[in-house]
Amino acid sequence: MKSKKKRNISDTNLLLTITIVVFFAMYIGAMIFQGGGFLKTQTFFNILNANAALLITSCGLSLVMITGGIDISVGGVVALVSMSCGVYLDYMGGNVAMSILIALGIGLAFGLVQGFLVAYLDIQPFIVTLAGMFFARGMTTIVHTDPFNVQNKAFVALKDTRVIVPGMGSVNRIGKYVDAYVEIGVIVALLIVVLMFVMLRWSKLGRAFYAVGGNKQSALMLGINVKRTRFLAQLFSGVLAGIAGYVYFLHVGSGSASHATGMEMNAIASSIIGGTLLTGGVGNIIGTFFGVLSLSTIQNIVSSAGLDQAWWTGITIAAMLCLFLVIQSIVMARKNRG
Amino acid sequence: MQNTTTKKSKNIMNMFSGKQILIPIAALLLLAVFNLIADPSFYKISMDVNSAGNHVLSGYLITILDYGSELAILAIGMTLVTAASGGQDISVGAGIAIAGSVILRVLCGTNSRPDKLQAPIIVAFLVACVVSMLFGAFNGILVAGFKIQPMVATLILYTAGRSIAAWINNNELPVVSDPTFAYFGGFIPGIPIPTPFFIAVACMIVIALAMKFTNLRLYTQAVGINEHSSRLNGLNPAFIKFLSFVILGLCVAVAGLIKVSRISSINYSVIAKDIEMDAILAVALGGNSLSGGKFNMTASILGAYVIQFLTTTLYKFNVKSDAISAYKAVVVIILVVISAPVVREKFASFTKKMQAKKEVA
Amino acid sequence: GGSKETADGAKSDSGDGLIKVGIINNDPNESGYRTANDKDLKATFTKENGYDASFAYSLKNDEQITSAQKFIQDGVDYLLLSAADTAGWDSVLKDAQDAGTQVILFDRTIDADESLYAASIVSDMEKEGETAANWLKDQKLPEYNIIHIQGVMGSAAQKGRSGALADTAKSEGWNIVTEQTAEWNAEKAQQIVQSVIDSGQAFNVIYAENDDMAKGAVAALDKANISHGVGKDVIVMGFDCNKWALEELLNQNWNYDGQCNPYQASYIEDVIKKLESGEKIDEKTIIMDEKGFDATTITQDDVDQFGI
Amino acid sequence: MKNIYKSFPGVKALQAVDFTLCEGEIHALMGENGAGKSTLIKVLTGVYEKDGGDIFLKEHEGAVAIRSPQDAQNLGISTVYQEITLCPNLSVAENMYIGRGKGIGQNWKKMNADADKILKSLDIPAKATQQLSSCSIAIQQMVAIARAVDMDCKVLILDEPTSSLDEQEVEKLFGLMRDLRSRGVGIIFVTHFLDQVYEVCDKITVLRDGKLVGEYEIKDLPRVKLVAKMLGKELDDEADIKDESLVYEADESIPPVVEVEGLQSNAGIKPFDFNIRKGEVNGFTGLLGSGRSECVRAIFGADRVTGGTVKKSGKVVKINKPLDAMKQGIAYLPEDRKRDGIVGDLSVRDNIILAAQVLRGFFKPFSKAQANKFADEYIKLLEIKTASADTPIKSLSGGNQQKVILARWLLTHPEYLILDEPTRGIDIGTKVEIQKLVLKLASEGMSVTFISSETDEMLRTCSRLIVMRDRKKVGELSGEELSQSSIMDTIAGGDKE
Ligand SMILES: Nc1ncnc2c1ncn2[C@@H]1O[C@H](COP(=O)(O)OP(=O)(O)OP(=O)(O)O)[C@@H](O)[C@H]1O
Ligand SMILES: Nc1ncnc2c1ncn2[C@@H]1O[C@H](COP(=O)(O)OP(=O)(O)OP(=O)(O)O)[C@@H](O)[C@H]1O
Ligand SMILES: [Mg+2]
Ligand SMILES: [Mg+2]
Repeated sequence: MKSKKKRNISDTNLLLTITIVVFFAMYIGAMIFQGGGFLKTQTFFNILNANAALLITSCGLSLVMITGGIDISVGGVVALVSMSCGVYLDYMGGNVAMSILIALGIGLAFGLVQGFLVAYLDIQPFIVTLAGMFFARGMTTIVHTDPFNVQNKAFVALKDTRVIVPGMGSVNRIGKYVDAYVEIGVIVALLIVVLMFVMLRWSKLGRAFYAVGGNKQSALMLGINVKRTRFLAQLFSGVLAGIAGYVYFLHVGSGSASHATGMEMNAIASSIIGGTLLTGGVGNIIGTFFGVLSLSTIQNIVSSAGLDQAWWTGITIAAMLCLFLVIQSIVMARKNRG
Repeated sequence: MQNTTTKKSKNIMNMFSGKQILIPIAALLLLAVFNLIADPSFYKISMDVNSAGNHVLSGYLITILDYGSELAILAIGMTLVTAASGGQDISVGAGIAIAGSVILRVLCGTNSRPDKLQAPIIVAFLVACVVSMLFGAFNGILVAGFKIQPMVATLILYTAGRSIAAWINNNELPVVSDPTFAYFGGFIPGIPIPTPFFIAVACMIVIALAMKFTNLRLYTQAVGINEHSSRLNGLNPAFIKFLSFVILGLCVAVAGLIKVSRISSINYSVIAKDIEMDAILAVALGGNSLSGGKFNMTASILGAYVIQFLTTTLYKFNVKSDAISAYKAVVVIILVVISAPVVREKFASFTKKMQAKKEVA
Repeated sequence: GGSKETADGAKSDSGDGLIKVGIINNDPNESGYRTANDKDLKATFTKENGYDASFAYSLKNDEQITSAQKFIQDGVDYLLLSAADTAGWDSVLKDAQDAGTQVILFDRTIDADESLYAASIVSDMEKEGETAANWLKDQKLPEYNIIHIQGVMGSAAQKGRSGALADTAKSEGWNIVTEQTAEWNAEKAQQIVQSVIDSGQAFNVIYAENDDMAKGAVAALDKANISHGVGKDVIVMGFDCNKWALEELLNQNWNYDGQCNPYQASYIEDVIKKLESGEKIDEKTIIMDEKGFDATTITQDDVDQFGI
Repeated sequence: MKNIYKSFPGVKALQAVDFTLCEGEIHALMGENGAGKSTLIKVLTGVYEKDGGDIFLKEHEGAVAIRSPQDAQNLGISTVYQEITLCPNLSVAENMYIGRGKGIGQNWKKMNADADKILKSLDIPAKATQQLSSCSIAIQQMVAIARAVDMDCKVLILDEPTSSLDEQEVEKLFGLMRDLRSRGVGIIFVTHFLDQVYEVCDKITVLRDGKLVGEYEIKDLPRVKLVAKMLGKELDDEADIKDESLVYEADESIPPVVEVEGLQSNAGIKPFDFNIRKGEVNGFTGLLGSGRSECVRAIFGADRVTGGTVKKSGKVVKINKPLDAMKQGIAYLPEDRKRDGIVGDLSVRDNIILAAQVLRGFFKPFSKAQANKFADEYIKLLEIKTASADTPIKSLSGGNQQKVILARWLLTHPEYLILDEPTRGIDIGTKVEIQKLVLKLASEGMSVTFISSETDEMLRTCSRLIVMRDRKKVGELSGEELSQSSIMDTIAGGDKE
């Protein structure tokens, strides 16, 4: 009887549960032992603000990983988008609406080309998107070398728009009550999380992504258009990277070739922490959401822990990541055995 | 008559589509021809006298052999890891930082600028090998024991590696002034060919012997293709995967030695930066599947030299070094598109049709 | 920042009377310069000296911004900042101002309004570049064929040191053989110089924007038997004054090293003391005193005193 | 289908094959392993692109173009492929409904309810929301059938659907097929079970070596003739085998080669005892999922053993992993060929030498010449149809893959050979040969355990049968007791008591 019950919880849900439990344990632990900023709600919202772009790219990555692919061009695309939009706004006197279109256009272009190469020419996604990353990084410096703050008035206004979260504020250092806020990017990111969740969970296309990731050959024989499905996954990821690029751009308000370095790895790690398997077929957007939160909370805890030597930062983050993955792995192994 | 000729051409076609090693060879030819047309002086090799008064070869081709060595060595280990585990190790750059740091730590002791070496170079190197293999084993345990996917398992060391390297030397930046230490990244007196190339060749010979006199290839491939079935045939898939990571660890130590020897010093945050991506690319340019299984070692090694060939070519044309990656991307895409089976099939059926038309006419 | 806020800040000091500072720096393993800088800060902002200091390290701008926001939430009194990128700091500084946290920039300037920070203690990279370019001009070489190896594009150090050379080269009609970024990376510098050597182009000056890259360049020269140093074929110039680099100067293997002073902690402490006691800061921007060393005049004392 | 051509590198899989299926008939497609049956079906359903020929459908003018399984589905052709082609990571219901219907939304409630209804009507013991990978192969096979049957199709193709089903389920399937036939659906049915052909089919088309042999009415083609057409030669009657099997006399005086006491594994079988003597052939029988495979997996160390002892030639040996068993001279041919047997991308040669190589050790690889010799020897001995020893095994037909795996274990020269469903998906000719081979090996002194879902086959080869029910050993039959009915009685025993 017991074993039956265990079997009923699917891999996806189990991984999701682990992530959520560990995240809350970690955050509450930080509140108790570190106190300070963690007791303020704004710290949580700041984690969201800082990671809205990562959240969006992670959604894209989860999607391609569910279909058994990968996309490591996202960090490069984010940098390219912010640089191009910055140059357009400041050096070419452009307007904000058009700059958003540019961001979408860049994402779309990457998605289309990479999707075509992966799905229709059947080239390994890792290589295609690695080349995509090289290309995007290189193009960014070709567009403009130096970092600069964007001065465009309309853009700055948009960037400084803060969405107040009612009732969540706190009293700050000098005794003033400050409302908690999130940036526009967070709203966009949350919207995307919800849309992606609904799409993956309830639409036919969503299930097709899972089927293709589970077994390409079988999916083909079940009457799914495998090529188109893979193409769409890569395309979505590209477009989401474009959107993430703009959200990132809104967060930092500048263009720079070094923007979002290593974001692809963080996105992959977040997805996996959230229970998506690189081998395809398993994953969940809510998991990804908590994966992003977990990863950035780890970084936040470590960076404000007051470590006495710089190298402990990297080592501690890695150790916590390791612990997380090992816990996940042990729980999964237990389940499969029992 | 006609029959035999078409058969022959078909054979050639088959050979071309069948042998994956032709992919990197074709890539090398492409680059070679491009350089020949653009500037034949690319191929000039000259014999000069170096600062120690010895004859050494120099020229772009020598540079390619020289600087491609670390990548070629890493490609060996990366190919095995890819084949056995179906994933890639992204911690090799960080691993090189650790290995380099260990070597310098042993050579210099706690004094970051010693007048003479505190230990023989060979000892330092062996210690680095052991340490690197331990870190490889760490990755291997995560992948094989805990069944964590390679790219994520190695993300741990990727995150921590450079910090560990800094910690090993207490964040000092040791400098070795002993000229013999520079031999490994430069020239050994009396030998006009750069030492890194020799080291790479030695690694290739070792791996070739290993593949000839052991079942490394068969086991690795079997495990990479079908783990369940391998287990039922008496293999221990976890151990084979573990082993591949340990071997990669060894390769990392060797590459680390060359890297620190080149400048007799180390910079933890930039040494071997982004080399993991190039190593993976080398495996892929060799036509190997990144999801594991069958592999061709020679093709991977050639893939590494393709990348260095490309980089050297771009430097030669004075492309801005931070924009190089964009050009590299374009060439890589062209290469993989040409070598994609789908494209070649289309091409083959197209030429067939053309031939048929000709025959009709 | 006005004095009113300072008074408030003093009030909210934690019970044990320590001043809370949050320090955001680049990763110290980036270079010898950074290691020295970090050590200096650590030695100054200790409990014994009356500080409760937290450190955060990153080479990535966005991670630095996140850390800064965390420090602001933690309620630090002073935020000391050496930014990875010059751009992108506006809104964080505003947050800090709202929370009554004083910001002091060190080592690197950023691209933000002066009113947003209390003081900035930095090196004048343009001046470093000018000193070096003027020194090069004074060498009165018959011709100038320069390999220019740049740092990470867009960093304050790269901009300052590249700008001065470019201006002088233009006015003096110097020939820049190649101008490439090696991103502070010795290996890349080695490959860049190697490529020039392979191409057979003539050059007689290497202008590397830090010591590491100069070292990489020299490794390539050594390999190809091109002599360098005082009275030799190629003039080698570097920056930062690492001890080992100054020793190269002393041995006449290199020709010039520009100083970039990492010891800003005492200046920062001065500023904090002044702010604590409610004094006005007369000068917002404090420029570090720096010089350039010539291989022909450098002494062992210089190496011991200025080497980092 | 007219004049279909298809070739793979080195193989002409189909040459000028015509095939006609009428409304409301069940049409058997027969042929040896590698005759091209599956290939013909894959061409028809758009999995492979054909090299030549045309496909015509009623109601469609001219030839129709079928480029993907999706096209085929849209044209009303639904298919159950030979290798189970479902997605293990999805639920049972999703597997039944994915890739069908229009629109973007999916009504989950309705889908699960519908699926449950169908599962129930077909007596499939699975829940709609269960993840497919947690079902046994047989259930997966049934789910695939349920999916195909549920589609509103004009043509139903079943490629060896019965290979992993037991008799009751086969009966159920036949009921379904007859029902569909009466509604005017045309059914293509591929199987190697001649009985089944004569039970339900109306017409037979025979292929041999990728060429059409002919189309026949069922009544015009008696069994013997059919076999002759398939093999291109007359087959010795199956009855012959039986005589040979009698050669083995159960001699109590010979000590057992392998003896098992109270063995138990983490796969969930109850502790069981078992032994086998030199030169004996015995078998496990029981219903689907009764735990036959699990017993032998435990002996081989393929599952984690949790209790009990194994004795080899009287000495207690520890078997924790397959290699331990192999070192004791035990060999195991697994039941799930695709998952546990073949190493898909490796060549036939490497697949053959793999186990022997592992036994020999890491530092002693076979030389090229040796490997070639072994491969050629067994390719000849077992008549494996392959373009060359270098061909990757995955491009062989199912039956030939099975022979390669058999060759792999024979090469290790085991003392005790366990064959779990070795004849699944194997053509009649080869089946007989394998049975003969088993008996020949036994007469040479090898002990063999033979598991098969076909009781006939077991009766023909085994001198002793262990009967399983609900993962428990419930009886052992030998000598006189061996008969269809006594087996059935023992299997059903529990209910009668
Ligand atoms: N993908 C493939 N690549 C190369 N050859 C193939 C491929 N698929 C099938 N073949 C070859 O085509 C021939 C016909 O195979 P097919 O699978 O159609 O046989 P079959 O009649 O279904 O046999 P079985 O009864 O064993 O299933 C075989 O010789 C096989 O080796
Ligand atoms: N991965 C699995 N998850 C859940 N149950 C399983 C799994 N594998 C097997 N089972 C169950 O274990 C039981 C015994 O399976 P086993 O394969 O040993 O049966 P069997 O007698 O060999 O039948 P057959 O080979 O005809 O399928 C079956 O009820 C099956 O459903
Ligand atoms: Mg078949
Ligand atoms: Mg079974």
